[in-house]
Amino acid sequence: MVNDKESQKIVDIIQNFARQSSLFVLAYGTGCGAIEIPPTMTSRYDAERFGIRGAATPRQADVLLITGYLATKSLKRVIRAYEQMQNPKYIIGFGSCTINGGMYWDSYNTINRLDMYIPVDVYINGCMPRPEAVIAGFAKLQKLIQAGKADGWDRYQKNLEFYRGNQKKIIHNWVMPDYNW
Amino acid sequence: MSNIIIILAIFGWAILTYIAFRLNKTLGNIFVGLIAVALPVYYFTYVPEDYSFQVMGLTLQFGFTSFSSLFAILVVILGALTLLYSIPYMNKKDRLGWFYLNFLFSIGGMLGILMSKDFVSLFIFWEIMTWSSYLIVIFSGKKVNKVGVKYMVYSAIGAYAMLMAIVLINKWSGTTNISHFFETFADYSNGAKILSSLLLLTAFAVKSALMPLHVWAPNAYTNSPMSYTSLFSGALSKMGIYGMALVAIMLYTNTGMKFFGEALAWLGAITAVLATFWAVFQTDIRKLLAYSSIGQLGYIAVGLGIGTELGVMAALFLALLHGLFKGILFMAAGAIEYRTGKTDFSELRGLIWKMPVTFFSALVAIIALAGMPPLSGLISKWLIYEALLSSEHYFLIILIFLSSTAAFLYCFHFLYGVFLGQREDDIEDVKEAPALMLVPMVLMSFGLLALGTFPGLIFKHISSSMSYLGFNDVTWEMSVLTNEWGNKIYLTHLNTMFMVVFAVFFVIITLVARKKTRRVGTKDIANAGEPILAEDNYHFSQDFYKPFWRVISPVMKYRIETFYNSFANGIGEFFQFFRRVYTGNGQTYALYVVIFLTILFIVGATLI
Amino acid sequence: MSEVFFRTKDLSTINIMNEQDILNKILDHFGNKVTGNVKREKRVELFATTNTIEDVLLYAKHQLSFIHFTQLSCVDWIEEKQFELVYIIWSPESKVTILIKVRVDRENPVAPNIDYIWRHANTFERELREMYGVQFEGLVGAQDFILEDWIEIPPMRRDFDTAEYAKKTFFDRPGRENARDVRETIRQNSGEEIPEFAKKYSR
Amino acid sequence: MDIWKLLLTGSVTTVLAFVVGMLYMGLRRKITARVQNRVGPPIYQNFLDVMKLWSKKSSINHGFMQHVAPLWMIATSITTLMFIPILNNGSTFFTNLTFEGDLIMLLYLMVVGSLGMALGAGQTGNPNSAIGVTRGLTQMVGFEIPWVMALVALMIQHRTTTVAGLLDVQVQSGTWLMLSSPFAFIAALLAIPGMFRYSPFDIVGAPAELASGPISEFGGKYLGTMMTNGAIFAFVKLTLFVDIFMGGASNLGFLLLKTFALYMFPVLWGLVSPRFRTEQAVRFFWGWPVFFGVLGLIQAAI
Repeated sequence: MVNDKESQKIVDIIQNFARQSSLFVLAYGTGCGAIEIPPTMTSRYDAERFGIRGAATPRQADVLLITGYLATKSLKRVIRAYEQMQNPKYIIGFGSCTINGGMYWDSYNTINRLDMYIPVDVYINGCMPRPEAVIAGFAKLQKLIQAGKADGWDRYQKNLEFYRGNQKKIIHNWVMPDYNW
Repeated sequence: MSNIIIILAIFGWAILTYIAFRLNKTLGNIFVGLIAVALPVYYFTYVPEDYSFQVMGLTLQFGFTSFSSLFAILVVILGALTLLYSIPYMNKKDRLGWFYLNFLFSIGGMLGILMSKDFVSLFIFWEIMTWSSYLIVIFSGKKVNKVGVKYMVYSAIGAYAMLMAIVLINKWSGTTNISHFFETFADYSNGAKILSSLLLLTAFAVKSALMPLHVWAPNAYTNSPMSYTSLFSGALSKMGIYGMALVAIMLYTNTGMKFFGEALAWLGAITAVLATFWAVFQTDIRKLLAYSSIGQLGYIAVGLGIGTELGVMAALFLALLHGLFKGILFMAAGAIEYRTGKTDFSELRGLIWKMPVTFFSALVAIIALAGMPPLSGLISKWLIYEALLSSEHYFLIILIFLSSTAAFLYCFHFLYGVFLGQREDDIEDVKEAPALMLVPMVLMSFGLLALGTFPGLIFKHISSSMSYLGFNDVTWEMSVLTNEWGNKIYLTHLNTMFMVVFAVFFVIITLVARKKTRRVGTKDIANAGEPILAEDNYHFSQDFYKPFWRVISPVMKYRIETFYNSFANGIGEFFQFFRRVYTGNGQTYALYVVIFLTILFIVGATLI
Repeated sequence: MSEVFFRTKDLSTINIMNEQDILNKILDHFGNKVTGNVKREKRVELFATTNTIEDVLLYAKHQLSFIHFTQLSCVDWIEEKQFELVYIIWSPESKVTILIKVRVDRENPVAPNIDYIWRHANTFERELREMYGVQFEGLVGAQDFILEDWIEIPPMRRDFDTAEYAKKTFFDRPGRENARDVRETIRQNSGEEIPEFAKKYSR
Repeated sequence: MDIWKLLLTGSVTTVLAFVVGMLYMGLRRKITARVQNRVGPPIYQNFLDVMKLWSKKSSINHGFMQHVAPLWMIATSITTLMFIPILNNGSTFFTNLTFEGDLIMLLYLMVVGSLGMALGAGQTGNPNSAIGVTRGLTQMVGFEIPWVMALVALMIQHRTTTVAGLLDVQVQSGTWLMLSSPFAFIAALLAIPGMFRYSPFDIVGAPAELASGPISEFGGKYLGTMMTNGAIFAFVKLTLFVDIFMGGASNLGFLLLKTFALYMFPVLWGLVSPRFRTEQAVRFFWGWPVFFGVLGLIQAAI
């Protein structure tokens, strides 16, 4: 049944619809942008009406939301959390720091471009982005998922060498278990 | 004649085994293996026949009754399996001849108790059983003062109580025949009734570790080798149940002394609750299982105490079942101890794929212990509850339910603490136990599985043995349970349903998604992104049920041991005071003589 | 350090002292080993050496009731080839802050460990060890404190070029190679005007 | 027993339980959102969640017990469902295996899933899971006592141990048992939030403290199975309670009405309650609920 191309397409549409309308978010809130998450989730902006809700552990989560700057030390934890999530999984980079380093562009312990280390599906610009922008980012992600274009997990799998090389450039003492997706 | 021969043969074989072990270890092991096979074969093929002889004016009679042969089945099966299990388990120890001598003597003693038809031979075999078990409890040579003396003191209390009862019965009825005593019991005066039955009950309650006479049990179960503890907890303690059943049913229920039966039931329920609570907080596998044994024996006492048909049926069923599942659990504990040398929860973890057969046997036993479908524990629990419900014991059932719910706590603790959780590196070279240790466990697990759906296999024996206790026409069906109000459960439907649904979902989730699933180790956990290094271990083993302890600690403060200790101290103080009389000074003694003479003079003068 | 310093003085007998009194007491006690001056109100500055710093701190803590260790920080005097450790202590009695400055050699920076006087000094010392490479004799604590897997020279030293390091290690987004406003760069590259509403945010 | 009829009615009942349970949970999310002045997700949101979890492309498995734990749970729920009468009008369609079991068996059947869950959580090696399990089991010791007290009172009073028997009592007398045995009803009602593990008894899977406790290592199809199980089991508990205390229902409309009314109790209580610590929860259950349970027993004895 699933070998048939047409029926696979229909299954994909249904599955993608389910994926886009139920997003469990693991908020990696070490950056200052984490303060924008509570208003996004609570009564003022209420992200839950789009099926967005928090997840407690990476195992249950679909979206890894990285809120703000990432020190080299916390990049290691982000990679670990991302690799523990289960396919398909998406990453939203949140705030200028994840895009180009932001105000920490020349700092010795803050990375500049997040997408060189893990595949980012959607960036939300701003320092810090307001909850409306966050919800707009999620809406963009949902559109990408529905179109089947949010394939960061696939890219990561295929270009693991590239990402590992960049990661190991910063993390010299690599003690993490192997990635098994 | 053949009855007494089996016991004499066991005793004789025990001595032969002892000699064989002095000669050669392998020869001794062959002797043990032979008797382990021969015992059940002989027991299930011979034709029972009564035998009696006279010695010193006493008539000693032997022969299985339909009631005692029920327990004999348990003793024979469990005895044979534990003997088999012992061969590899004890292989590395010294003084094996002495161990097996006592082992076989306790088996012979138990069979002797079951076939004694008079009190004198019962007492003799009881003492043989007690002494041989005592010698095994102190076999390891450790904690003899603490454990051995405690066991001996409580056994002595039981033995003296029994001896006193026998002397009284002989004086009142002129004979020591057991069935004669039961038949003429109704003619005794009230005081004689109460005194003799209470004395007998005390004797039996000590062996079955009923509160408040349980103090010896946890340490004795822990201190003896695990292969023997399986028999100790599984079969030897059932001798107490055997006697208690006789006393509770033949004396209390059948003669209208219901009050004592009720008291026994309440004692059993309190035993069950408190022992379960203590089991929850143990940090040693053997201790946990020991307290759990005490709790389960409490259930049996409840069933016997209320004395209705269902209650007795439940008690007898649970008595047999407890032999099976506690046998497995102590054997599993022994296997773990054999392979790792550790029995403490803080040192054990993650053995599931190192010892899979042990784990699945223990899982089956735990499910049976907790009373969950589809295994046989549900049947015993169901029968007890229905018995309590139909005899309208409102609060007893709550206590029993509290105890069996709290039992889930220690069940999980046992399985998690030993088999699950994060694996530690120092158990990497642990192997599964030897085959001869696994065979008994697996056989008994299959027994539990079979009884879970077809309890009629045992009900057949139970109903015939209950006719001896005065319950005629006990109805039973192969896999349908019926309570006194006519409500039924169909075990075949229940278990088939459960297993079919389980199998269907198992196939779905395993096959449909098999390519998606990745196996990872227990150290690959969601830990806030922090990778767990090889030397780290996040196994949860300390203060396992701390919140529960905070709830029930007000009750747990009062321990009966404290009372016994203060009692012993008080006696010591008392005699210390009297010791001061002997000052060692001649003048004081002279003064005593003068005072004594003066008193004598005054008393004599007033009397004259 | 002598035994007498370990006896804490009864606080009730201490008179509230002013800055000059404190300075005089310390200078009297240590003679020419310590110099110092009153910088301004409630602020005293002392200059000590690695040999005397423990005695000064102990004396101030136990005799003058400077029981609060505020901070230990470091200044990189690269021109003089020296590090300046600044110990900041404060007294709740007199409400005076003392800054004790100790110079150590930049090539071989070694200072005494003072975490037996104040336990929390351990944290500052580990930070300085990591950020400046100052070694404290007998300091106990994991080597990786804030930085993980650091293999360069300590990053807070002035000869460490953080921008160059960042350029070398991390990946620049095109248009954000320097401190210029990104919008300026975008406008330059694409010729687009900054929208009216965004102008007030531009530098 | 006709096996094909059982298969048909059994699957229909299971699907019904799944759909109703899911919608109730969706309604709970909606009501929670409205109380917090939010719009909330659509009430079919839980279906989407389960669909998404089942369409995950990978899943992580720490060992055999984790693999079987969700199956163990769902097998328990469905088996339990088969033994509970859905309607009280004697229609043979929803009968399933109702007359082949009784309440004591159901009580034990309903905790089998907890043990499976506990073992699965233990297998994952996550300490949070094991801590959650010990809390859950401790809490279970708490709420089972008043619940059993209520059931014992009813069973002895009406001399039957089956759910169908208790239903018959109510149909024949025309009075609901919640009216004729009010104390037992109150005791059982107070135990209900503990069974659902809703606030204030939600320390077992508290996301902030334990990273969702026992299920913290379960994702993908395992979590999907667990959510399915949760929906079915919620329906099981509600229907059982309605059957025992509220006279059952003669058609599905009444069943939905009564179960929903009952379901609102733990939901609304949970909305306004902060979280109990484990020992506080047990002390709560052994306080007033047990007091009412004792009153119920006394009423049954008289």
